Amino acid sequence: MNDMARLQKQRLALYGWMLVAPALALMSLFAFYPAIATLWHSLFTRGTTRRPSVFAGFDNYGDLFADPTFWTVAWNNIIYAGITIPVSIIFALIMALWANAHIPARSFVRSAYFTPTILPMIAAANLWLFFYTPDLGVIDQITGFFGASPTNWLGQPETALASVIMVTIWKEAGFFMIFYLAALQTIPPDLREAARIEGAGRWTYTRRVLLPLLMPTTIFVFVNAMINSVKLIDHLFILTKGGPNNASKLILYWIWEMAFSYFDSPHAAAMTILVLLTLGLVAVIQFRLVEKRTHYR
Amino acid sequence: MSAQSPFIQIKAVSRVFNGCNGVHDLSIDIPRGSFVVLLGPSGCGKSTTLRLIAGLETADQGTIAIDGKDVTNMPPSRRGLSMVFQSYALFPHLSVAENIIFGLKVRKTGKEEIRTRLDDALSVTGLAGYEDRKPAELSGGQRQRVALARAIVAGHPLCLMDEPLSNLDAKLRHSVRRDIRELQQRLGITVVYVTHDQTEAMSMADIVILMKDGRIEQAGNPADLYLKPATSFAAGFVGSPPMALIPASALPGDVIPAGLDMTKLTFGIRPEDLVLTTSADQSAWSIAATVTGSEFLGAETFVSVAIPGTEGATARLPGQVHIAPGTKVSLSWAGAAAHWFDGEDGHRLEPAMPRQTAQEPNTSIETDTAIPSL
Amino acid sequence: MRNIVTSAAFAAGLMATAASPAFAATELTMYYPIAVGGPLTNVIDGMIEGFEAEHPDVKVNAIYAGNYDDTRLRAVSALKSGDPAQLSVMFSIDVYDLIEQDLIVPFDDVVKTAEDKEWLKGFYPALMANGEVDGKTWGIPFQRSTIVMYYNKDMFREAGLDPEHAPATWEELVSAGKALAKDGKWGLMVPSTGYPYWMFQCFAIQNGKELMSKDGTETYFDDPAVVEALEFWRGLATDEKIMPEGTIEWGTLRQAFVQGQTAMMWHSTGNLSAVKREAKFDFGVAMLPKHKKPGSPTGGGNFYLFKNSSDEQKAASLALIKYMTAPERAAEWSIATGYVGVTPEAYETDALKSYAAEFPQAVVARDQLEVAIPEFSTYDTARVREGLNNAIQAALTGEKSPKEALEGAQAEATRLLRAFH
Amino acid sequence: MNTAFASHPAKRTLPDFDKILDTIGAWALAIVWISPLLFATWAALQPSGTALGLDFSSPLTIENFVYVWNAVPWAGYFANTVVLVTLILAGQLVLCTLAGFAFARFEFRGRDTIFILVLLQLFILPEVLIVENYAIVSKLGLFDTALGIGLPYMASAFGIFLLRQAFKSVPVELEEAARIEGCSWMGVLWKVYVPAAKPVYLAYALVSIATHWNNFLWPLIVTNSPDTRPLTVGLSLFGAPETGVDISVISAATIMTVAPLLIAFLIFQRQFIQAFLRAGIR
Repeated sequence: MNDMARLQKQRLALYGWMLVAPALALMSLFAFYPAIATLWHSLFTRGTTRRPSVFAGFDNYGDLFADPTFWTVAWNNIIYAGITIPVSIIFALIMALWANAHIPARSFVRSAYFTPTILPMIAAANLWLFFYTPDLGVIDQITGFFGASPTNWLGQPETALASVIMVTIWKEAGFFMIFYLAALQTIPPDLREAARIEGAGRWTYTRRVLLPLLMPTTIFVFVNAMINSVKLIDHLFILTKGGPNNASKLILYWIWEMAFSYFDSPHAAAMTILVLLTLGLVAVIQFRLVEKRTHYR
Repeated sequence: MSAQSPFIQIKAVSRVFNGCNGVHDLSIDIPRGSFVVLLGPSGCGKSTTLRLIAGLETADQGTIAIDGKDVTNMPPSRRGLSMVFQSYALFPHLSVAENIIFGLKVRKTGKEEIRTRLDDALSVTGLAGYEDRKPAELSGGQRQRVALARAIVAGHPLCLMDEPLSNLDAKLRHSVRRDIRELQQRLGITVVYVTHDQTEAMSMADIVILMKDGRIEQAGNPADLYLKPATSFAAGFVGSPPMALIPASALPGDVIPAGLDMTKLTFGIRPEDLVLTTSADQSAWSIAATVTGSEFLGAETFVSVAIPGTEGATARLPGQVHIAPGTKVSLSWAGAAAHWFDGEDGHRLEPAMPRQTAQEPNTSIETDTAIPSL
Repeated sequence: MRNIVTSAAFAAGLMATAASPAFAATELTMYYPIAVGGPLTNVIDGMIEGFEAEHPDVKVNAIYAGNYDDTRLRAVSALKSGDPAQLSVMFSIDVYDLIEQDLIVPFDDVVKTAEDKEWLKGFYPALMANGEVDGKTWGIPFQRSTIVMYYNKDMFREAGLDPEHAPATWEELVSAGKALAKDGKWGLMVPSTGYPYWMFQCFAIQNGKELMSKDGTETYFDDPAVVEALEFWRGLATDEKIMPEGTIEWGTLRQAFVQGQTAMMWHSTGNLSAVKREAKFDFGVAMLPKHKKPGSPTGGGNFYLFKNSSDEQKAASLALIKYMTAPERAAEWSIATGYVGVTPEAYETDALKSYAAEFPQAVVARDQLEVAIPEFSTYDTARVREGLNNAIQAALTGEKSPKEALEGAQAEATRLLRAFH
Repeated sequence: MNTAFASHPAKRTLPDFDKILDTIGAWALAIVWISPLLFATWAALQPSGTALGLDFSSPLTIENFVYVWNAVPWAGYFANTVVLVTLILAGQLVLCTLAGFAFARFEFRGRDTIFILVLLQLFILPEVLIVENYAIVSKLGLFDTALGIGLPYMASAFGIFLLRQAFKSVPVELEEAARIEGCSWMGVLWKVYVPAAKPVYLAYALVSIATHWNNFLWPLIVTNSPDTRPLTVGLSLFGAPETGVDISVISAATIMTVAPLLIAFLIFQRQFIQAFLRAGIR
C-alpha cells in the first residue's frame, strides 16, 4: 500500500521531468550554456595575434567600472527604463480602460493602439527617423504650425534619449494594453457597481479598487517592460547609434559595440554577465512578489 | 412626511435593452420601513427594477422618487441607499474591515465615527474577530454577512438586496433569512429584496411584488398572493408544490361555475385542497387520474397524478401514504378551494355563485390503510 | 542545402590534402553588405553568374549580409564557429582589427604570378592606401567612395550665385552659404551622425593635417590644425549660421537635400545614383572646397581573404576578386551605385565613358582621388574612432569646446594605442 | 459596466459627459498612435524626394511599390516567413504545453528551482549570445534551415509561464472527471487542459507570430540563401543607413512587409482581442 503510493509518486515525478525535459534541453543549449560560456570568456583577456588570451580573473570587470562610458551608459539605461516602464504602463492602462469602455468605433481604437506592436522595430525606427528630421520632419512641421522653432530631436544630447524613449513607448504600450484588457475582463462588474453605490467616483474606484486588482498584471507587465528596457535596442542602430556623444547609448548597444565593433568580446562578456546578474536578481525578487500578491485569487 | 406618502415611488418607469429584459411602464409605491420582495422568474425585470432604484440604470421614461426626492437622474451615491449584491461584490484585495468601511472612507467620515460604526456593524453581523481577513479566507456565509455589514454600516434608510442568499446552502439560507428580517426590523430600514425563490419571498416579505416580462403581475402581502392569486401565472409561481392548473375542458361539466365559459377557462387547485379516493366511484364532481409517483417528506406526502389532457397535478396528503404508481384514483375538492382563471389572459375570475358541490367529500384517504398497498 | 555545401567543401579539402592534381570544383562563400539603399543584390548576383560562367569549376555563394556592421558580425560569427567562408566585402577601415583577430591573410601570400602582381598595381593608390599595413596588401577596393559636395543649382541661381561654380575654398563656402541660407533653408549641411570622424577628416585634411599616422598607431586629434578644423565646422553653425546647430542626421540628410531644405550637402559619392533618381531639380557635384590644401578621405568596402581556406579556394577567391574589380564590372558597379570605379581602366570603358558624358557629376569623385587620403583607421580602430566621434559630437552640440573635446579623445586614443607601438 | 450601457436608447435625459470625454480621449490617442503608419502609407504613395513636403495636393503614385516589388523576391520571402513563423509557433506550443503542464500539475523534486531557471531565461538576451548560438546551430547542422532559425526560440519561457498559469486555473475536478473516464495523462492534457486554455493559446500565438514575423538579425545571421530568408531581410535592403534612406521606398517596403500580418490582424482583430480577453492573462 505504502509502496504503491511511493511508486505512484515516483512515477509522477518521472512524468514531470519527462515533460519538462525537451524545453529544458533547448533552454540549456541556447541560453544557459551560452550564458555560462559568456561568463567563462569574461575571465580572459582579449586574444590577438600579438597577445594570446590569458586568464585575467575579474580584471575585465574592473576595467568596466573604471570606464566612464560604463557609468554614462548605465545611467542612460536607468533613465530609459525609469521613463519607458512607467509611462508605457500608464499608457497601456489608459488604453485598456478606453478600449474596454463602450465607445463608438471601439474596434478601430483597439487596432490603432495595437498596430505598432506588429511593426518590425527596424521599420518603425526608419519611419521615426523621418519624423524627427529637423524642419522637414512631421513632428517639426506640426510644432512649427504652432509657432515652435525647429528642434534637432536626435541631434542634441538633451532630446536624443527622449526621442528614443518615445519610439519605445509607442511600440510597447499597445502590447501591454492587451494584458490589461484581459485582466479588466476578469474583474466582475459588480465591484464597480458596489463602489458606485458606496459613493466612489471614477477616480476613487480606479485608485482604490481597479489598480490594486490589476496589481498582478502590473507586475507581469512590469517585468516584461523591464526586460524590454534592456533588450530593445534595434531602433538605436537606426535612430542615433547611441549618439550624440553617448547621450542615447544603452547597455545592450554598448555590449554589441564592444563585441562586434571593437572586437572586444571579453569586456562585452563581462558586461553581459553584469546585466544578467542584475536582471536575474530582479527577476527572483519579482517572482517572489508575484506569488505573494496573487494569493488572494 | 405624512404616513401615506410612499417612501419609494416609481412612476411609469420604462427601461428597455434592445427589446429584452427591460421593464415597461412600471409603477410601484413602497412604504417606509417595509420589507418588499421583487419576485419573479429570471428575465422578468426584477433586477432591472432594483438597479433602477439603485441608480445603476437610468430610466428611459418615468420618474423615481425616494423619500420624496426625485432621484431619477441622480447617481447612486446621492440616493442614500446601500446594496447587497448576489455575488456580494466584496473587494478581494481589501480586508473585511476595509470592505465594510469602504463607503465611509469615500465619504470622508471621521476616523472616530468610522471606528464606532464598524464595531457596530461587526457585532450586529457577528463578524467581530474577522476584521483582518481577506474575503477569500471566509466561508460563503461569512462573506454574505460582510456584504450585509457593508450595507448597513452607513446607516442608510434604504437597503437593496439582489438575490443575496442564492450562493448559500439551503440550511444557511434559512437562518440568514431570519437574520436579515430581524435586522431589518431592528434597524427600521426599508428593504427592497430581489429573489426568484418564492419561499424566500413568502417567508420574509411584508409586500411581494410578483413580476413577469417587465410588468407587475401581482403585488400584495404574501397571504393575498397565496390565497387569491391574481393570475394563473401568480398561482403557478407561488406555492410549492405549485397549484395544479387544469384546462376546464378536462373537468366534468358539473364543476364549472355558472356564467363561466368552459372553452377558455383554467381551473386551479392547491395540492392541499385536493382529495384522493381510490374507489372507482367516479362522481360528477371528480376527475379520474393515475398516480405517477409519491414523495414522502415526513409530515406529509406529495402524490403526483397524471390527468389525461393536462399537465397533471400534485396532492399534499398528511403523514405517510403508500400508493403504488399506476393506481387509478379520483380527485375531488371543496368548491371554495377552486380557483378560476381566464384561459387566455390568465386573469382571475370570480364566479358570482360557485356551483354547489353535492356534498363535502369524505376524507376517504386519511391513513395508510385506506389504500391497500399493491 | 548547407550539407551539400559542407560536403563539397569537405571533399575539396580531402582532395587537396591528398595532393590531387585535378582542379576539383571549388566552393566559395562570400559575404557582402549593401551600403546604399536599394536592391543591388541583383547586380551582385549578375556578376557572380558571369564569373561562374567563366569559371565553371568554381561555385560561389554570394551572401547578402546586411549593412557593414551586420556583415562584420556575420563574418566573425561564421569564422569563430569554424564555418567556411573564404572572402568578404567589409569596411576598409576594419583592416587592423581583422589582422589583430587573425582572420585575414594578405594578398601578397596569394598573388603569385607577375600578372597578378601587376593587377595589384592597377588600382588607384588612394583606394589601396587603407588596405596596406606593414608593407602588405590586405584589402582590395570594391565599393569605395570619397566625400563630395552636392549642390542645388536652382537654389544657387535664385541666390544669384553661379550654378556652374561651386565654392572651391572655405571662404567661398561660407559666403555662398550665407547667400543661400534664408527662408528657413540652410546653406550647407555636413552630416555628423553615423560617420562623424569621416566628415571631420575632410576639415582636418583641408586644414593641412591628417588625423592618424600611416601605421595606424598614432593619432593627432589635439594638433592645433585639427582643433582649428573642428572650430571651423562648429562655427559654420554657431558663427556663420549657414548650417543648423547640433548634429545632422546622416540617414535623412539626402532626403533633406532632395527636398530643397539645404542648398549644399557633403555626402558620400555612394549617394549619387539615389540623388540622381530622387532630385527633382538641377544639381551639381563638386570636389570639396580647399583651405590650406584640398582633400577628402576615401571610404567604403574592400575585399578581404579569410584564413583557413585551401590554396585552391584562395586562388579561386583571387580569380573572383579580379573578375569583380575588372574594368567592365567596376564601371557597372560605379554606374549602379555612384561608387568610384576602382581602377583608371574602369573610366576607359565605353559604359562609364558614355555615362560620364551625359552625367559629368559621376567623375567628380574620381578626380578627387588625386587628393584623397585614407579613411581614418588605426589599431583598435572602433574604440579610437568612437572616442573621436564622441568628441566631434560633443563639440558640435556645444557640450564641450572643440579643444577640450579633442584633447580628451587624444588622451583616450593614446592610451588605447600604447599597446601597439 | 455591463452591456446595458452599450445600448441605451435615445431618451436619456442627461448627456453622459464622462462618456463623451472618454470617446474624445480614446479617439485622439488612437489617431496619434496610428498616425506614423498612416504617414508611412501616405509617404509610400508619394514620388521619392517629395514625401516629407506633406503637400496633400500632390498626385499619388504606386511607383515605389512597383520598384520595391521588383527588387526583391517577395513571394519567396513571404513563403519563408510563413514557414518559419509556423514552425516556431508549432515548436513553442508543443514544448511550452508539456513544460507548462508539468509545472502546473506535477510534483517533482527540483520543480521550483527549474521554474526559476525558466524565468531566468526570460532575462538571458539572445541578442548578445548570437556568436555562441551561431556556433551551436552550426554544430547541429541546422545552419541555413528554418529549424535553425527557429530552434533557439522554441523553449519560450514566456509561453511556459503563460500556459502554467492557464493550466493552474483549470479546475482540478475537470481533470479528475477525465481520469475517472480512463484518460491517460496525455489524454487529460489533450482533452481537458488544452481545450480549456484555448484562448491563452490564441493570445500567445498572436504575440509569437508578431515577434518572429519581425525578427531580423538572427535570421540574417544564420541563413545564406534566399530559400530560407524571411521578409525582414528583404526590408533591410531598402533601409541602408550608410548612405541615407528614401522615405517613400522604405515606407513602401515596410508596408509590403507588414501588410500580410496587418491585414490578418484587421480581419481577425475581433477574434484576437477576444482571445486575449478570454485568456484572462494576469
